[in-house]
Amino acid sequence: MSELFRVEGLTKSFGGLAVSRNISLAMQEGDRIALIGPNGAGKTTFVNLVTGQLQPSAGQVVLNGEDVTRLGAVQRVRRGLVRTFQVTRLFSDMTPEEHVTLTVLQREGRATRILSRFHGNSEVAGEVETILSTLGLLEVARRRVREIAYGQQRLLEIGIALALRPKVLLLDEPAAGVPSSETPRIEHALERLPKTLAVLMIEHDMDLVFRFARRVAVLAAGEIIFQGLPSEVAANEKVREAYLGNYAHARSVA
Amino acid sequence: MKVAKKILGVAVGALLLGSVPAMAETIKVGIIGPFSGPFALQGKNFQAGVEAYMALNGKSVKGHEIEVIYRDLPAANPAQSRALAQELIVKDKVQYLGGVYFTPDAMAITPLLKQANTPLVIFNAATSAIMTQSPFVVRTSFTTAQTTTPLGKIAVERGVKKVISAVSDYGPGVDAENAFKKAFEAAGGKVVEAVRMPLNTTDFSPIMQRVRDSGAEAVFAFLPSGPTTLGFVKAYNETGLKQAGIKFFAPGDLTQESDLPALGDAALGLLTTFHYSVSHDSPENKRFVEAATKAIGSVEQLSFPAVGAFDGMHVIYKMIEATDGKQDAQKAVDAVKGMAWTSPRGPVSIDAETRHITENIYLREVAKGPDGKTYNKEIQTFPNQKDPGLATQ
Amino acid sequence: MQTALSIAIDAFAYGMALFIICIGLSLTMGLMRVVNLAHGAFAMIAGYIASYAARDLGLGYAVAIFLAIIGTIVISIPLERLLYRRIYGSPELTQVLMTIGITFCVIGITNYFFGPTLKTIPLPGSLTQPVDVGFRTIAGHRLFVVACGLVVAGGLWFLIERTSFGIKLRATVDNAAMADALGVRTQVVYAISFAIAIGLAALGGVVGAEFLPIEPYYALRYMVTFLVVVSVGGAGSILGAVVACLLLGAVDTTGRYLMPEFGNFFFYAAVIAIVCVFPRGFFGRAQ
Amino acid sequence: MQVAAQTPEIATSSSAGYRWARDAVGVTLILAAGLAGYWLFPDNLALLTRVIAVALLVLSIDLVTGYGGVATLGQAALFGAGAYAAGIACVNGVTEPLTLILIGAVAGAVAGLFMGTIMLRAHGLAQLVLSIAIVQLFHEAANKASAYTGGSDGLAGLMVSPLFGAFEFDLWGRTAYLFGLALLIVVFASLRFIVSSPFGMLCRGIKEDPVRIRAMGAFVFPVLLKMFVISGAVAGIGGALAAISTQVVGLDSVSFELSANALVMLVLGGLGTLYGALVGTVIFMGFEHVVSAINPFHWMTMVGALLIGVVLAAPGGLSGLLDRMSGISRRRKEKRT
Repeated sequence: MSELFRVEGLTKSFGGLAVSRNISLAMQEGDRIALIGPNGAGKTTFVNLVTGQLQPSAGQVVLNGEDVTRLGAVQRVRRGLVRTFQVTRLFSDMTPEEHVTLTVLQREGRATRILSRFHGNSEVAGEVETILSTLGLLEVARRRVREIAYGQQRLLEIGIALALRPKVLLLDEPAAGVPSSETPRIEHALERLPKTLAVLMIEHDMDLVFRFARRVAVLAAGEIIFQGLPSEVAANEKVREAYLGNYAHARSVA
Repeated sequence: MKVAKKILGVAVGALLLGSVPAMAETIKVGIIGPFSGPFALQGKNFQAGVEAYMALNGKSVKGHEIEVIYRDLPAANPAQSRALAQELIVKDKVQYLGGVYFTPDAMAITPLLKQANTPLVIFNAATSAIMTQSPFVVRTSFTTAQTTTPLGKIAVERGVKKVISAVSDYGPGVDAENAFKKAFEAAGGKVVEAVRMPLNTTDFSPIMQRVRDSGAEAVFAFLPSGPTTLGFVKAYNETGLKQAGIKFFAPGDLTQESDLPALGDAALGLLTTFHYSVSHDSPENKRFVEAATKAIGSVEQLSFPAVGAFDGMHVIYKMIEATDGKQDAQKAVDAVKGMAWTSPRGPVSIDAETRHITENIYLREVAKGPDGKTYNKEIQTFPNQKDPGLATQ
Repeated sequence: MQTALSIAIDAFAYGMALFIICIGLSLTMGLMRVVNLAHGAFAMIAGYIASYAARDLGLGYAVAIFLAIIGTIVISIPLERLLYRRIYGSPELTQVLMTIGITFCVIGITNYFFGPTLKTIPLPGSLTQPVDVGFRTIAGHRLFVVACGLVVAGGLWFLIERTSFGIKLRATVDNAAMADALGVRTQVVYAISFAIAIGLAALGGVVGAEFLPIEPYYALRYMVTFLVVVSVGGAGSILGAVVACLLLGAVDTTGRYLMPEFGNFFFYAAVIAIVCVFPRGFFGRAQ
Repeated sequence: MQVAAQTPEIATSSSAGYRWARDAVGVTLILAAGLAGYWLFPDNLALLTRVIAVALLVLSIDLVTGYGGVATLGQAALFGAGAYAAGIACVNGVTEPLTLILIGAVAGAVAGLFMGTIMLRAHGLAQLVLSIAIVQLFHEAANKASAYTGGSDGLAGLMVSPLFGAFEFDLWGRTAYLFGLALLIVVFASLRFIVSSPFGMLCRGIKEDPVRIRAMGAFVFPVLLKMFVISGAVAGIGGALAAISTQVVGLDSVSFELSANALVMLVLGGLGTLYGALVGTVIFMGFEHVVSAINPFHWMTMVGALLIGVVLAAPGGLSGLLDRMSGISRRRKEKRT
């Protein structure tokens, strides 16, 4: 399989404080990588760097063979590098249907059109319906977002991302804040992501990680300290150190 | 379309017929002025002038009751001005329009007059050009050029050769600058520098610095009455220009009586030319001041717009008398052309050609009265001044 | 050279006068997050009280200032209770609507009771005398304004940075719910801050009356100036307000000296330039 | 709900139809109200025409503020640009009213482009201050260029030819009013169309969360700039209408005061619906007119009290109040089906 996406030596410091250090990572078509790490390891910063919300101090981001490091967030999205947000960023007065319709129209370059109507646009309605039904959101398609359950809002985040037909998808804690009763629906949605899509998921829920990911990368203090198969993670010394270090030290001091 | 137009025509005709009053009906006069907002004081003076006139001369002419309707136009706003005038004419059926403080507001009303068959008597708005807009306009106030022009000669007579002019950067300010420059240079002086200050200037010390640096022997100033005047005069004193012997000439707007208490001693010795001083010594003025004070509440608030309104009402009364209550703008205006009378400000007349008032201009000096209050003391009279702006056209 | 120095002194005095009038608004907008367009109305109320006390009652200038501040705060208390409390945390435009409404009311009421004339606050003799500073004279009250400005800036800095009230205030501003949980009586903190801001407005109105004369339309006439100065400085920042006032005072004064007919162009062009470079004002807090 | 899940397309079109019908009813209501105004207040047509001109200005603010999330206290710059452009054209011999409106729209759009380019560099309070600075600069420029604009004396002597060569702009102001009403209807219908286009939806999104919009792959700046240009055209039409109906253009048409008043009217009526803009304008100006006629000296207190009262009773603006009521009834209806 061809390499779709690669970051190399990605580094970001705020003042003197390095929050991402020399991160390198590559993804192929259909990849399913989980990026895990303790709180404050710099996971969201990493996503912001990759998607262009932040400019790196050093290193580069390559998408489909093109260096996109100097491109803005919007340009990267248009090239197929799409993210979701850890805390949902949705338009509280719009419906899921409107969200997805807007996204599809935008993808097709029709979102800035003045001389067509937004609602009742039959050309995109089919696609919108497909996306919503894949995610099980059809029944709330016409409700305002602020009136639907948080789990459904998380699904809509994914739906918006899918509507952009991404090549690489960065999921920032897709299950964060969702009550455990609703987690299966999210998991279900994740399973049904397009096969060719390269997905990088940040997640805390290890069960989800192990079921979803074919590879795992561990980020600690801004550095990738491990990349490999899920089954190897638990056994890795560095990872144990990163997660359990404090306790280990505590024991040795005592 | 044609039918619609015909119906419209009939409706218009009916409306016109309807608005011609029968004998001894109430005649309405619409007064537009700034009764609220930043110029509320001037509007109040309109009202005082009108009420004083009606108190002294009765509320009816030849048996026609006169009713005054006030409409508020807080700041220059031609669109609102037109709307108010239109409503007064069409809805309230006034036969005469009066008042108007700002030039653009008058400009917005003039196109209506012919069709409305209504004369407009301007109590204030002081730009020459208004009079040429419509033959149905009569003005009883002054123009800036009219009050300013005598200053040129006065300055030279007082031994001043070099003057710096400092005016607010708007229509009347520019008029004043031009009028003064023309008169002063004709008399042999020289305006060494002409400064135009933005209207919203609050701190005038940089301007005073410029006055000082210009090497002029006197400053000619024009600012709209109110807070800016206060700041300007204070800065003139505080920056030591007064002590340095730099003279101060201005049209009377700057030392209008209602601002004098606020100016206090700072204003002492300022020389201004104007058509009216509240202190003018004549029996007519005494009666006027008494009546107007009653209307406005306190003599301290009384100032020049009141006399413009007072004489404006006089003109309107004469018009009503001449037309005997019939709505006939041409006849009304013709009746007051060339008319002369003794106003509280002194002898005045309406110029038959320009329909603008001919009046005395007085040189006044701000002095302290026996009661310790400052007032404009008339020290020289320039009789029968016409508006030079209109005369040259 | 002499002229330049002279202009500099004028600019400094004008800047300090702006500061003293605007700093109260900066606090309300920056710390309490209320766009209080009625700020000028309170300054004007204070001016009327001081004018009444000094001119009509013949009380001293210092007494008049004191009475004006106390009086204005007393008048503001019911307004805070009944009206302002409803708009803490409301969208800015709602606050604009409310405070413009208050301003209209105050203007109308003032006009009704006190008439539309200018009101002066007689200065004591010592402040009316021009003071000779070597190469020129400067009005005594200008020096007084400068002194007041410095005292206010220093006092506020001390209050906010060095006292326990300041700590509570900053905590409340950053996170009201958290401060509440920690036992800070946020309602009281807000009320006191509001009173301080009003008191500053009052002081500014009275002391600055020589620059911005007191009349009913005061609140609307200078509203733009207040808003511009506060935003350029960065709402809530004392240092920012000082810098903005001095800088804008300097631009204004120099502009009016060099090219008076383009004075406003200079001023607003400077504002546009500054805002484009410092979108949050000089020392604005992140929003 | 089952039904909806099976045949979403029918539902979609019916929803679109519902929106269409709602807008059609809205526009018809405005037309009816406008005509009612014509018959009920035949003597106040100049005032009503002024209301329409200002309503266009308020609508234009709603576009950038209510839909784009950019608060402005300088919209009169665009209104004034339209008014002066139409005025100057008229004085120089272009007297056909529709052409003048077009000139006003173009001038407003150009001014909008300029204003947007500057304002969109900043956010929040700084943005508001930029808008103030710009309108003050426009005001100053209009004052300075008195050779063209008449300065503070106003640009007088606009002789507009009869509309379609037949209807004079006369004292009674019938032509001006009906012309204005027609313009308002056309502009309003177009704006309803625009805000319910994908572009309008995108703007609403930007107002709520520009970061999300960027993450959808859409640029924010050009979209808002486009909105500014449209808004400028609308404001310019309002200005041109004011110029035509008044036959004078004054400096007040590029003033901060007009901008601030218009924003107050918008907030009073409610943001982001376009209907609110109309409601706010009519209520504010109507109220002002009535109280200032009753007491020309102290009416300001009453207007102030109105504003305070509205904030206390309906913080979301008057149309928000209406919306809440209609929302309740709509939800009830939805429950029934």
